[in-house]
Amino acid sequence: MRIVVNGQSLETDAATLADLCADLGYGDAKIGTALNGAFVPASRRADTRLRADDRVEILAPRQGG
Amino acid sequence: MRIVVNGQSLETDAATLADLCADLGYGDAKIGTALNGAFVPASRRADTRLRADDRVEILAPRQGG
Amino acid sequence: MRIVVNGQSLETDAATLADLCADLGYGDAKIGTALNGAFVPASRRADTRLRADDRVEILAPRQGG
Amino acid sequence: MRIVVNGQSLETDAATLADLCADLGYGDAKIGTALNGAFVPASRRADTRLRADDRVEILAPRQGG
Amino acid sequence: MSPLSLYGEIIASRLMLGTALYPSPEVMRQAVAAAAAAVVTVSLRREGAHDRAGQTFWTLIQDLGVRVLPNTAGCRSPREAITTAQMAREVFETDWIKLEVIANDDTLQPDVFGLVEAAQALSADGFKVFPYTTEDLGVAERLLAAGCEVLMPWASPIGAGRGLINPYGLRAMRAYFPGTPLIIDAGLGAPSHAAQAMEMGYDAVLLNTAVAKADDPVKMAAAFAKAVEAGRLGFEAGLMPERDMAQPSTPVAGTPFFDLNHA
Amino acid sequence: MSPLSLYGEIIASRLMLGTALYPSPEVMRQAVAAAAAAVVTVSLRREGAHDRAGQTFWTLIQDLGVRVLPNTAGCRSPREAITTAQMAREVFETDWIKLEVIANDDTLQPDVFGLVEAAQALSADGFKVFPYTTEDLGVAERLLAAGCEVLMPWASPIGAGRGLINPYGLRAMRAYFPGTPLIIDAGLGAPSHAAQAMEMGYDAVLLNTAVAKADDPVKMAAAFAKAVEAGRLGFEAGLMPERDMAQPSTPVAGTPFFDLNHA
Amino acid sequence: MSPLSLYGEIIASRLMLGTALYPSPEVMRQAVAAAAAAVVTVSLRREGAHDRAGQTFWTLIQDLGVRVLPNTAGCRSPREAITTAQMAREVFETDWIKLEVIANDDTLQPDVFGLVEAAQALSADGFKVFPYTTEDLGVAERLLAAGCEVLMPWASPIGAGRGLINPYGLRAMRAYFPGTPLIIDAGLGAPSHAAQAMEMGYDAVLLNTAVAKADDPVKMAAAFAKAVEAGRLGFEAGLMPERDMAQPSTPVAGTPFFDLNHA
Amino acid sequence: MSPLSLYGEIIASRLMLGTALYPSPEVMRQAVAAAAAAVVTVSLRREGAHDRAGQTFWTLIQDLGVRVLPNTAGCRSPREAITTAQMAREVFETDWIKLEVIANDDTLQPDVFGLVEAAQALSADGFKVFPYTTEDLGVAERLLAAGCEVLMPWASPIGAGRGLINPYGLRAMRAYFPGTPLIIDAGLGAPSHAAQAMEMGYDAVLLNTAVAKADDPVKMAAAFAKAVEAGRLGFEAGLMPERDMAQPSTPVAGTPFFDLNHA
Repeated sequence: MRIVVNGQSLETDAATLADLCADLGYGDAKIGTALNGAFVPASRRADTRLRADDRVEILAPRQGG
Repeated sequence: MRIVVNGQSLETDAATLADLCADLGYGDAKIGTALNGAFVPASRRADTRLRADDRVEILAPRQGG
Repeated sequence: MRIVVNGQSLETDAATLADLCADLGYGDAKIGTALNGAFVPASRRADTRLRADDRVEILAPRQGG
Repeated sequence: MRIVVNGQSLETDAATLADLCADLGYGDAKIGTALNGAFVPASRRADTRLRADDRVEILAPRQGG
Repeated sequence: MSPLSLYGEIIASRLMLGTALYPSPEVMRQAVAAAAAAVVTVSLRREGAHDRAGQTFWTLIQDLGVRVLPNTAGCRSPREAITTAQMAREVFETDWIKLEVIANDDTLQPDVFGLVEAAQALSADGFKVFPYTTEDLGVAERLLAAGCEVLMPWASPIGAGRGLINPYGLRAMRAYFPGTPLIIDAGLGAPSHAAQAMEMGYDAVLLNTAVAKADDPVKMAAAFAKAVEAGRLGFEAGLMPERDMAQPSTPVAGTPFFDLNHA
Repeated sequence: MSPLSLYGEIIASRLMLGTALYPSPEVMRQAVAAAAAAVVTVSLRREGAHDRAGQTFWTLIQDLGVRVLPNTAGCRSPREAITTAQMAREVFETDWIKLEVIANDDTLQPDVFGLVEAAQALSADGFKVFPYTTEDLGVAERLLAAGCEVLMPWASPIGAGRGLINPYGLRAMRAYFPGTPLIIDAGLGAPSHAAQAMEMGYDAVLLNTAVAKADDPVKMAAAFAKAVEAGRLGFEAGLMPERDMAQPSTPVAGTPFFDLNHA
Repeated sequence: MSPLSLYGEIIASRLMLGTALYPSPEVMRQAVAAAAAAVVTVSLRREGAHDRAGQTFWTLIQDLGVRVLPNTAGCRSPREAITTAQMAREVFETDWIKLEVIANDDTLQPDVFGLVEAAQALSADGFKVFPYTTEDLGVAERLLAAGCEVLMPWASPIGAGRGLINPYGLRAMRAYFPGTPLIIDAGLGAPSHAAQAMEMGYDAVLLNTAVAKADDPVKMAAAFAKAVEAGRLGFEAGLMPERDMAQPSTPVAGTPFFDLNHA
Repeated sequence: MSPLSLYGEIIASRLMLGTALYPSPEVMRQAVAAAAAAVVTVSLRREGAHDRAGQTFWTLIQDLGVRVLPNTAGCRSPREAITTAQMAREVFETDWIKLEVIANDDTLQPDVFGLVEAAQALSADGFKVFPYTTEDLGVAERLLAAGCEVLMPWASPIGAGRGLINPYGLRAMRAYFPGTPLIIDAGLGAPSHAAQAMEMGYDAVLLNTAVAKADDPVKMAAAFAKAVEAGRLGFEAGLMPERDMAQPSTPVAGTPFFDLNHA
């Protein structure tokens, strides 16, 4: 199915948000995740199922003012 | 019954807001009325019944900035 | 002899400032004159003699702020 | 004779500015002197003669901004 | 000067005047005349049964022959402001309302939350709302979305007379809303303040204390009238840009050079 | 408005205008009319023998029917300024002279030493000197001692259009010389600047660039005329004092209290 | 200097620093050290799968040994800000959040409606909210009511470097909330701006661009550190009142009088 | 920070302090220490024969271990100032002199004519003159021509504490004399004023009242010391330019977009 990750459309087989992060290679990177505008804690990624057209944000620390 | 008119407590027999205005002597003065915080148009004063503890405001034109 | 008029060097035969103004064609123009940095009133131009290297200013009304 | 010292009129027998300072008791105080508006260096006090109506200033260090 | 249009109505003067604080009704009347104001602000206050003060004041105002803009001065909540506005519409027979919802007594500044809420309700109820607001652009956008077609930002707190305390913010507001009538309301203390606001492109000014509390209110009204015209004309005429350095006005070409060494 | 008297002469307008930098002589003529200026400044510049530019300009000025105030713009030394003033007196047939002795090109600010020296010489020679000076009080005292009966402090550098860059200093100057006619000369950029100067009690303003370089000089001249009147009237009417806190204009007494809990 | 307490925690420095816009991470590191900042702001941004930029930055920040204050920069709605805050809490392991809800791109000013809504939600969710707000007192009261124990009003728009564009308003805010920690956030351009804010009694300042975009950011960080201390000490030491007139510092008593006529 | 050189001497601190108006000599001593001042100003006043106040004060000053800069405070004429300077040179054993020739009591501003005359005489007599002057560029040029190698323009009148009342003029002065040591003397009231002067590139500041009349002079001295360093470092570090519009500090790239309609 096609979903949107960080604004980029992509094809994925991942069933859950945890699978997606693993498939994309984030591994143990320090990231935060959101699905369709709502925060998904790391502890909930494994039971957060993905659906076609879902919009995922994967964010990491950056400079800020 | 006792009601409050313009912040002053008074005893009245008036059944309606129109009666009250007449009893108090406003006659044809250029006034606006409110009952318990809500505007009462002149056309509705005659069928606006008063109850004990009602709070009436009777206002007139004044200087403003 | 050579003199300088309004910053321009020129050759003249004029004996006096009045002659100079006439020779140059100022005629009855509304002007003021100075010789070597000093004011020369119109009434004194005729008896103000010129010498080589003299510096003459001939000024007229202009816009000012 | 009468002279004025620091704005106060006084009677003195001192012949010189040095005598005056000594008579008044300035001793070795850290002072500067002026006579009639002109500075008199310490080295010149002994040969600076006083005259009636002289005006002497004797100044010392003070706070300043 | 170009005409001013507010809620589709052409207003003949860019100076609006309050009617309070004058030494006497007669001085007020003369001040309104001297200001050539086309709009004056009024309020509603409690009327004793036998005062007839309201009627007397109203007659005076009607004789001025100007438009009235009732205010909701003193209201602290949307509910109070809405009720006051409804009463004013009936009494003054106008759907124009200068909407004030006040946040605190120290600054008398707008409570922008209450203001937007009341503006929404009143606009929906058919009022033509003139909201007394700040230079906050986000608040201004919500007021426009609520139906306001005019905004009235403050210059400084009511009665403070300090003039434009945040010219940068007011300049940004003017630039951000090029097509919306913007009226400076409150805080002007001197004619030059009014001229400055108009030069920045504000469409009109509304004031009261600076005129009413002048030593000579009538003369001060005339002063502000001229200042508003001056500022508007200046805006329309296009101000020269500020420069960092001096630049001669008198022509430099043809400057005489008096050679003093030669003399 | 009270009349202005300079060197014993009543001057009908408190706005004086320069004649330079306009897009055309006709625009200048209209601007002077729109400003209702009673005094205009002019200069002397080198004239080619066959130009007759001077004559043309002079005719134009005479047709304005206003007083001329010749300047010594561009002069760097007392000697230059004195010679220029003497020539101007003959050419323009007036003993009025706007005395400029310039210190440097960056700021075109007065050389106060040269200024006082020239003012002394010219006053002694019968001139009525209008010295272009700064807000320096000590210099001002020397100019008065030299015979000047009018002072013309700058607001900001000539042509900079920045308005009153040192209002504190100019306020001090006004307070220090309550009886001397003080005219703000140079640096005004907007009508509000002129109004501000007049509100502070300055007697008149003289400007050129702000009008001549406006997009519409004639309209800007009218703007400044109104601003000067506005400021003067404001001064005469007595400005309200600034306050730190807000103060209601609409009466507080009689404010309704809508008891919402009760409703 | 007295210590600063925010949400019950003693913070060792009254200067907080942003981490963006530096020429290099190393310069940023040195600037934070030179500023002796105890709190730095950070953000969350999209991370590509193989960048590991976030990890690198995070390691750098952790090595600084300072507290982090994550922001919600770029958020336009309460919903976005709330989600970002929740992600930041997990990633940065802190319940502190600098809450920004932006109204528009021109001024990046707070959308005060969205701000209050988000502050309520986040406070209810256990966050310690540092709201980026304006000098609006009514908005400030709602933020406090929402649970905020610190307020962060702007000085001027983010990145504008104009300093305190509305000192009157900021002074009123300080006076109105004497017991609330108030931190100036955004718009400071020069050390003197920081000193001015601290002299007015503000508890701390937060800045970024003025340091990061200086020619020498490390030196500028030191400059701001000293300015903040200077301003705070000045506030604690009690500033002299301004006077209208001069007053000699050197004693007048004992001034010599050199009688020159006599000489 | 780069070192300051005055008349060929390296001065270890850019803050100079007056010694007058303190609650006690001990507080003065501590304030000088807290300021880390390397130069203090002193005066000469009439001494009664048996006072020995001068000796006591002088011992106190010598114990400070700093350079003294005697002033000619209170002098109204070149003659008085010259005599005072000569006495000071002998008493304080220094050829440094802070030259004040005062024009009037209201503003205590320099009499620029007397100042230049005295500066010429004293420079010719071997003094190293520190003239207390205004921001007038023409006067400054004459002071330099007279032999002064340092200029000390005022910020505002002595003791007024108003800070830089003419920042435009002071900025022009700094630009006009890029190579001359310029010290702001008089009128600073708050540490931020000192920082502002230093950021503009002024080489040092001299003050007295703002420290001596603070509630806590010693703490205020420390505040000014830090402010002067802050301003100098800021100047050396290169201030960011002011901008008209906001500009984000937090990176825009990578900003998440939470599609709320989709949610």
